[in-house]
Amino acid sequence: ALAVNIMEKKQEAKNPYFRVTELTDQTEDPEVWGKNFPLQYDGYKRTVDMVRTRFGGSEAVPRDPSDKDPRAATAQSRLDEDPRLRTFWNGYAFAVDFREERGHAYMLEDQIFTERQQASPQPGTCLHCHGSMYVPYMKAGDGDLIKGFEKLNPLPYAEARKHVTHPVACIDCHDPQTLALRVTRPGFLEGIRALKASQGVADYDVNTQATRQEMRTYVCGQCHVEYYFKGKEKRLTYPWAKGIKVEQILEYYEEVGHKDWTHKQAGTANLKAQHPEFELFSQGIHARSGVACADCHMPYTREGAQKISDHHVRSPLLNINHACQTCHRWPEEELAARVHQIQGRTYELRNRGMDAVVGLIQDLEKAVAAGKTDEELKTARALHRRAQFMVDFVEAENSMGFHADQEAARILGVAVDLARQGQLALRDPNFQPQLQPTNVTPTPREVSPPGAAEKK
Amino acid sequence: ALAVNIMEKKQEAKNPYFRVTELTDQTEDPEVWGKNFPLQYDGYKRTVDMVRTRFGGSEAVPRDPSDKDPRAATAQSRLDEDPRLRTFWNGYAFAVDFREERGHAYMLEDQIFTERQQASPQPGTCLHCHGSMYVPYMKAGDGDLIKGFEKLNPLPYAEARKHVTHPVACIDCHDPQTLALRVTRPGFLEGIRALKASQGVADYDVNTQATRQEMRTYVCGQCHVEYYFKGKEKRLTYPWAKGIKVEQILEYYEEVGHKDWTHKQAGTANLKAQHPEFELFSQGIHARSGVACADCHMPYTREGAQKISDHHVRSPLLNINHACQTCHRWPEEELAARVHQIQGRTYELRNRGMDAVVGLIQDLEKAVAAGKTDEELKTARALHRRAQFMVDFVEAENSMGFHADQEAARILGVAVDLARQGQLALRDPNFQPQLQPTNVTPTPREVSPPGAAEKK
Amino acid sequence: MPRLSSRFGVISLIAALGVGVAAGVGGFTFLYARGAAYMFDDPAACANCHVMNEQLNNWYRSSHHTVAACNDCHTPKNFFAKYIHKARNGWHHSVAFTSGDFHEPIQIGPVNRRVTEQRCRECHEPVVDSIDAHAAQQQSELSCIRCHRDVGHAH
Ligand code: HEC
Ligand code: HEC
Ligand code: HEC
Ligand code: HEC
Ligand code: HEC
Ligand code: HEC
Ligand code: HEC
Ligand code: HEC
Ligand code: HEC
Ligand code: HEC
Ligand code: HEC
Ligand code: HEC
Ligand code: HEC
Ligand code: HEC
Ligand SMILES: [Ca+2]
Ligand SMILES: [Ca+2]
Repeated sequence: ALAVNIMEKKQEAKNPYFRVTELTDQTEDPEVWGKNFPLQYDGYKRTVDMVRTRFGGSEAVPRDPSDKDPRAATAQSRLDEDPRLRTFWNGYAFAVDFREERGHAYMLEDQIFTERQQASPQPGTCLHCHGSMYVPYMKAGDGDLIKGFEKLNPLPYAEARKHVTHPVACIDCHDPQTLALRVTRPGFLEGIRALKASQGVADYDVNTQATRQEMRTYVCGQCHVEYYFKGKEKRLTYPWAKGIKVEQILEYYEEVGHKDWTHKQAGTANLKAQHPEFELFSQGIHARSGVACADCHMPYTREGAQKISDHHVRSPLLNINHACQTCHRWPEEELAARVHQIQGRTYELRNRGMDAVVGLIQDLEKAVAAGKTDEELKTARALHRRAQFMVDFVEAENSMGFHADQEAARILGVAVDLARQGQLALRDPNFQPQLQPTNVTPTPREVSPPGAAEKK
Repeated sequence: ALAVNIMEKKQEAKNPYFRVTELTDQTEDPEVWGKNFPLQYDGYKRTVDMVRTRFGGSEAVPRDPSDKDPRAATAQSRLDEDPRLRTFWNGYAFAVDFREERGHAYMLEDQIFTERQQASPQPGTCLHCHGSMYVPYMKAGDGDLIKGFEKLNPLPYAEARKHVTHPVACIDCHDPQTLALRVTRPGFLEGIRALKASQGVADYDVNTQATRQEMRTYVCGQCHVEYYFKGKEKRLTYPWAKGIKVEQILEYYEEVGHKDWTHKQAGTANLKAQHPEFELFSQGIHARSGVACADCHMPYTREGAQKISDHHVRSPLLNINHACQTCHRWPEEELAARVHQIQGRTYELRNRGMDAVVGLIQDLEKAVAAGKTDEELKTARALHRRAQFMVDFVEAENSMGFHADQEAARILGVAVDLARQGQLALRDPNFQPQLQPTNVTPTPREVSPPGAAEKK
Repeated sequence: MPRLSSRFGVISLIAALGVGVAAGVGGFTFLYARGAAYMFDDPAACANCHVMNEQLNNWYRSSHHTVAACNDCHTPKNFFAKYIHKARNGWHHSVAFTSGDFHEPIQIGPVNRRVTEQRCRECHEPVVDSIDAHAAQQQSELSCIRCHRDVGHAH
């Protein structure tokens, strides 16, 4: 039924409109697009709204604008909300400034003015997900997107940003002629190709091979993903060559031997997870059911006779009837309560994970102070690197577990286990840590239920 | 063809059944009921089938019948499937004999012949959930159900079982006149009353106040629940006076100071969890959506022109089209794969929990051998008692997490944390265990989404 | 769906023979006798309102489109009650439609849900008698829609 429902929605997106102005592949300014599509443009502009939900949305915290940072307000500081985070990321820019994320309208300024920029110099690569990059990349690459991407990545941030004028805009997700969705981000074009290759699909080209429903997720996957900068070219890379489950991403990082920074107290070569919405969501029941990001974050809304996609991209909890009730007939309070129950459970485990990792960090600090050698700390640090990335994977993901509730709880459960084992290893050299649990498979003579073939 | 078909349907349908015999409140024998309801009776008899699924159903293991135990086959031993269980329950009857459960037809004989009966003498109370007890209780109590219950509980098992002739039968779930569902089990009548009282509903009488849909779950809740025997009267009691979440049940047991046995190696005053299907299921999304046990385990099935409840109570994975597909339009393979994915995640955490608790047990054994005092072991044992009960809660629950997937993962995550902390406490007297995580509540100035009022 | 329409042919044939009446099963008699009556309850009439289009489109794809039109599920069987109810709905819908002030997505209200549940039972009495017979004694009856929400159309 719900599958049908999604099909239904697809039909509706076909809307008649007047072409007041001609849109070309160089038309960057959303206001110009807005002449043809005023309704979508109005929604797009409303992403400046700041309303908070229990774990999402954002809260406007007023500040005195300065020339160094002219912003009159920012979102609340997550570091102040949870001081443990300063220990968690000690030695890395995130321990200096990390805020709740807010609407798309702010993406460029928030990146320019975050104190993380002062904490350590950032490359042009950063802009890939914080600006309207299609035209800048094309220009820099003389019509070759990837070339432009490669050209801007290594530039110092201040240099690169001169090329950028808008936050994500219409042209970053749409073909100006057909308005069809398109992926314009090299990071995703290459990332999804690597992922499909790992699943046995060679030379995947997302813009020609993805279904429309998939595109309704992929345009978001352009940016809402875990990433790292590869080599001195600072090439933006999504670590998906072995798959997008957290263990597969870890395996990838082990193989390429990547680290984001060395933890100041623990001396561990650590990894920082960043907004893996696409990755975690892919493990959830909604993804499995063919539901797309846009179904909940850009639901169809009736504007007079036509239904349009709400371009006010935001927390679905601020728009439950459109975001959820098309598929779930429960009352709004009930749907909100379901989300809060899921988030509450995730939050408890997230806090346990945070305590365990912070505990391990303090133990490692003591051990270092006590003059333990790197060799002696090897095991504990290996467990720390792994546990911290797993806690961070759910912490950095922005739905507080909703996108894949059981998977989020599983990840945190494993992380707590590893962190506590790290603490044990420090106190007892004879302790044998177990990365993997003893797995007793049910006796082989299993009669599988009708077509129980496991789907991965 | 269809025309004829419809004709037939109509004739048969004219009158769903003839009352060939009169059923009274003393009619215990299901075969007699079967004269009026042959279709339901046929299904009921099919609970002798033994087919296994990955984590459920049951596997027939042939054995040589003896006079001590005339069974020609039993379900597979869970102790052989996972030897860690022998350590887990060391010193308790469950470490001697614990098998996968099978169909209702076997409930009486499996209870009579389990080696747990030899391991330690059992009271008449056991029969509450393994036989057709309505008539025996009424007789023993001269027409007073509760009196009869109180009379049979304290008897030695061998004594009490003389009163019992059938496994659960029609009369245990149905009113013989109206066929309406009814709860006949004192344990549940009192348990649900205590639970409702804890929610502010006084003197709840399930048989007059529950909706029909609730009854479709409550008749199963009569037996598929956690329980203990209270006092020397061995009164069957469901530990729900503070609620049915695992933490609330633990709180109850702490308050009444109950223990099931003292762990042989660890010396811990332990609790044994038993089939808390009703409790765990109640925390899941299906219960929250008003789905009842009977919806999946006794789905409607078409018999000629009539629709009847499939009285072949079994794993829904053996009957996916009826059990799931009216509500979920996904292919059978996909539905089975979803269950397996949920069960697989639960199983990984269940194994981590098992490893952690078994590890703690071995550490405690060493500590005892090393002459540590009970005072020194207090903390570690408190953590052991709690962690083991939580792992057991999911282990003993029979859906391998499906009934409430995220809650099952949360419980196991917490259990691993506590067990590992117990191991830390043993190695480091200065280690400060944390029962509860540091809970940083999001800043108060939260704007709740429309009607986000938490529902409990 | 040619298969279904042919079924419909058969059904109306039986209707002509009046077998339905002979069998004396209210729900089906009503159904069979109605072949022609569909014209009077043209679903298109409902879809005069674009906001009903989604249901109409889905109804065409539903298992019921050959056997039940909108009003078979959304108005009481009884002749007068039916038209009173239609009037009520019609009025309510028109007001809502023109004022444009109604909850979206559109959701069935308690009154109409009860009507619909009743209609299921009327047509399927033979099939559900057995599961419903003993329900009279229960203070609340079983909801068909809980499991068969989409028989008329997806939502
Ligand atoms: C089934 C509905 C649904 C789908 C599909 C979905 N989300 Fe979400 N998303 C939510 C909910 C609910 C939240 C929690 C919002 C809150 O806590 O206020 C959320 C939170 C978020 C947040 C944080 C929002 C905030 O207000 O801080 C981001 C970012 C996000 N999702 C991105 C995505 C992306 C990217 C995808 C696709 C890969 C996606 N979502 C798919 C329902 C959904
Ligand atoms: C070009 C990169 C990019 C693309 C494409 C993108 N996002 Fe974002 N998104 C961001 C950034 C950056 C932020 C944070 C902005 C800030 O905090 O200043 C953000 C914030 C959000 C938020 C948080 C809003 C809030 O109130 O907290 C949601 C929800 C969200 N995005 C959903 C989506 C969805 C759904 C899509 C696809 C339809 C999408 N995003 C596409 C980069 C992107
Ligand atoms: C792969 C896409 C991507 C890249 C590359 C990226 N960001 Fe972001 N950024 C996002 C998304 C998505 C969000 C919103 C979700 C979140 O905050 O977790 C975000 C949020 C932010 C925010 C607002 C929330 C916060 O953390 O305070 C800042 C500031 C920011 N990014 C700075 C940077 C800087 C500096 C870089 C380069 C080092 C960078 N971003 C690179 C996608 C990206
Ligand atoms: C972050 C990605 C993103 C951005 C930026 C974006 N859109 Fe969209 N847009 C979407 C998605 C997703 C859909 C749904 C497309 C579908 O269902 O195939 C959509 C649909 C549309 C449609 C089709 C009708 C509808 O509403 O479904 C129009 C027209 C449109 N967008 C115009 C615009 C305009 C104008 C802008 C700039 C002001 C813009 N979009 C910016 C993601 C985006
Ligand atoms: C396009 C359809 C669609 C939309 C929109 C949608 N859902 Fe779902 N939802 C589903 C499907 C499909 C399932 C899986 C169960 C099933 O197959 O019926 C599901 C399952 C769920 C579950 C149970 C799974 C779990 O994680 O416990 C919850 C809770 C839920 N949805 C809440 C929401 C909320 C809240 C929103 C809006 C923010 C939402 N859904 C939006 C289709 C949708
Ligand atoms: C939404 C469907 C659904 C509902 C409702 C449901 N169950 Fe289950 N149940 C399952 C599934 C699926 C399994 C896993 C079966 C398997 O692994 O073979 C299961 C397993 C079980 C098992 C073990 C079965 C076996 O074959 O070993 C028992 C016992 C059980 N459930 C009892 C209950 C009780 C009691 C209730 C109500 C309190 C209930 N169930 C509600 C779907 C359901
Ligand atoms: C009188 C107590 C009692 C009642 C009432 C009861 N059960 Fe059971 N059930 C049992 C016992 C005992 C077993 C295990 C029998 C054995 O292993 O010998 C069992 C086994 C099962 C199994 C496992 C079958 C298998 O193949 O592994 C399922 C499923 C089940 N019950 C579901 C239900 C449902 C659903 C209901 C309500 C409609 C219900 N039970 C009512 C006592 C009861
Ligand atoms: C509150 C209800 C209840 C009580 C009291 C009860 N049982 Fe059970 N028993 C069940 C249910 C339900 C099952 C099936 C689910 C399971 O095995 O986890 C079961 C399964 C069993 C089984 C088959 C599986 C196994 O464990 O090997 C045996 C044997 C058994 N019980 C023995 C006993 C004995 C002995 C007692 C008394 C000490 C007892 N039962 C008391 C409800 C009960
Ligand atoms: C473990 C509990 C249980 C036992 C034992 C049981 N039933 Fe049922 N029975 C149910 C449930 C649950 C329903 C569904 C009732 C409802 O929906 O109101 C039902 C429904 C029925 C109905 C109504 C029609 C239908 O199929 O839905 C009849 C008749 C019936 N049972 C006869 C019997 C007979 C005869 C026996 C003994 C051979 C029996 N039952 C044993 C639980 C049980
Ligand atoms: C009477 C209706 C009904 C039946 C029968 C039913 N479900 Fe569900 N199921 C639901 C509802 C309602 C939800 C919650 C999502 C929503 O609101 O749509 C759900 C959610 C789910 C989910 C997502 C939640 C999660 O835990 O991830 C899965 C998976 C699922 N069902 C599988 C099954 C399987 C397998 C069966 C059969 C054994 C089954 N269901 C039987 C109604 C039902
Ligand atoms: C076979 C029965 C049946 C037929 C025929 C039917 N419906 Fe429905 N309709 C239902 C049911 C059942 C619901 C309630 C679903 C729920 O509980 O959410 C419903 C709900 C609705 C709703 C409320 C919104 C929604 O989708 O839930 C509208 C509007 C509606 N129907 C219009 C129509 C129209 C117009 C037609 C004819 C094209 C039609 N119905 C034909 C059974 C039917
Ligand atoms: C004048 C335009 C219009 C026509 C014609 C119309 N509807 Fe509606 N209908 C609406 C609107 C607007 C709503 C939403 C009303 C609300 O939710 O308050 C609605 C709601 C409904 C609902 C669900 C709301 C409820 O009260 O239960 C049903 C069912 C329904 N219509 C069925 C029908 C049927 C059947 C017909 C044809 C006999 C029909 N409609 C003709 C405009 C119309
Ligand atoms: C006007 C009479 C009528 C009404 C009203 C009606 N039905 Fe039916 N229904 C039928 C007929 C005739 C069939 C057989 C159709 C066929 O065989 O294709 C049928 C088939 C079905 C089927 C089997 C096919 C399927 O979709 O799975 C179900 C289930 C069903 N109906 C449920 C319902 C429910 C629930 C309602 C109320 C929401 C309802 N019906 C309302 C006449 C009706
Ligand atoms: C708990 C879920 C549930 C409820 C409630 C329910 N049904 Fe069903 N129904 C089913 C299932 C499962 C089948 C499929 C039986 C089969 O195919 O053997 C079915 C089949 C049917 C059929 C089709 C029989 C055929 O194959 O032609 C009709 C008609 C029907 N139901 C009508 C109803 C009506 C009317 C109600 C309300 C009185 C109702 N149902 C309530 C689950 C349910
Ligand atoms: Ca936010
Ligand atoms: Ca079993």
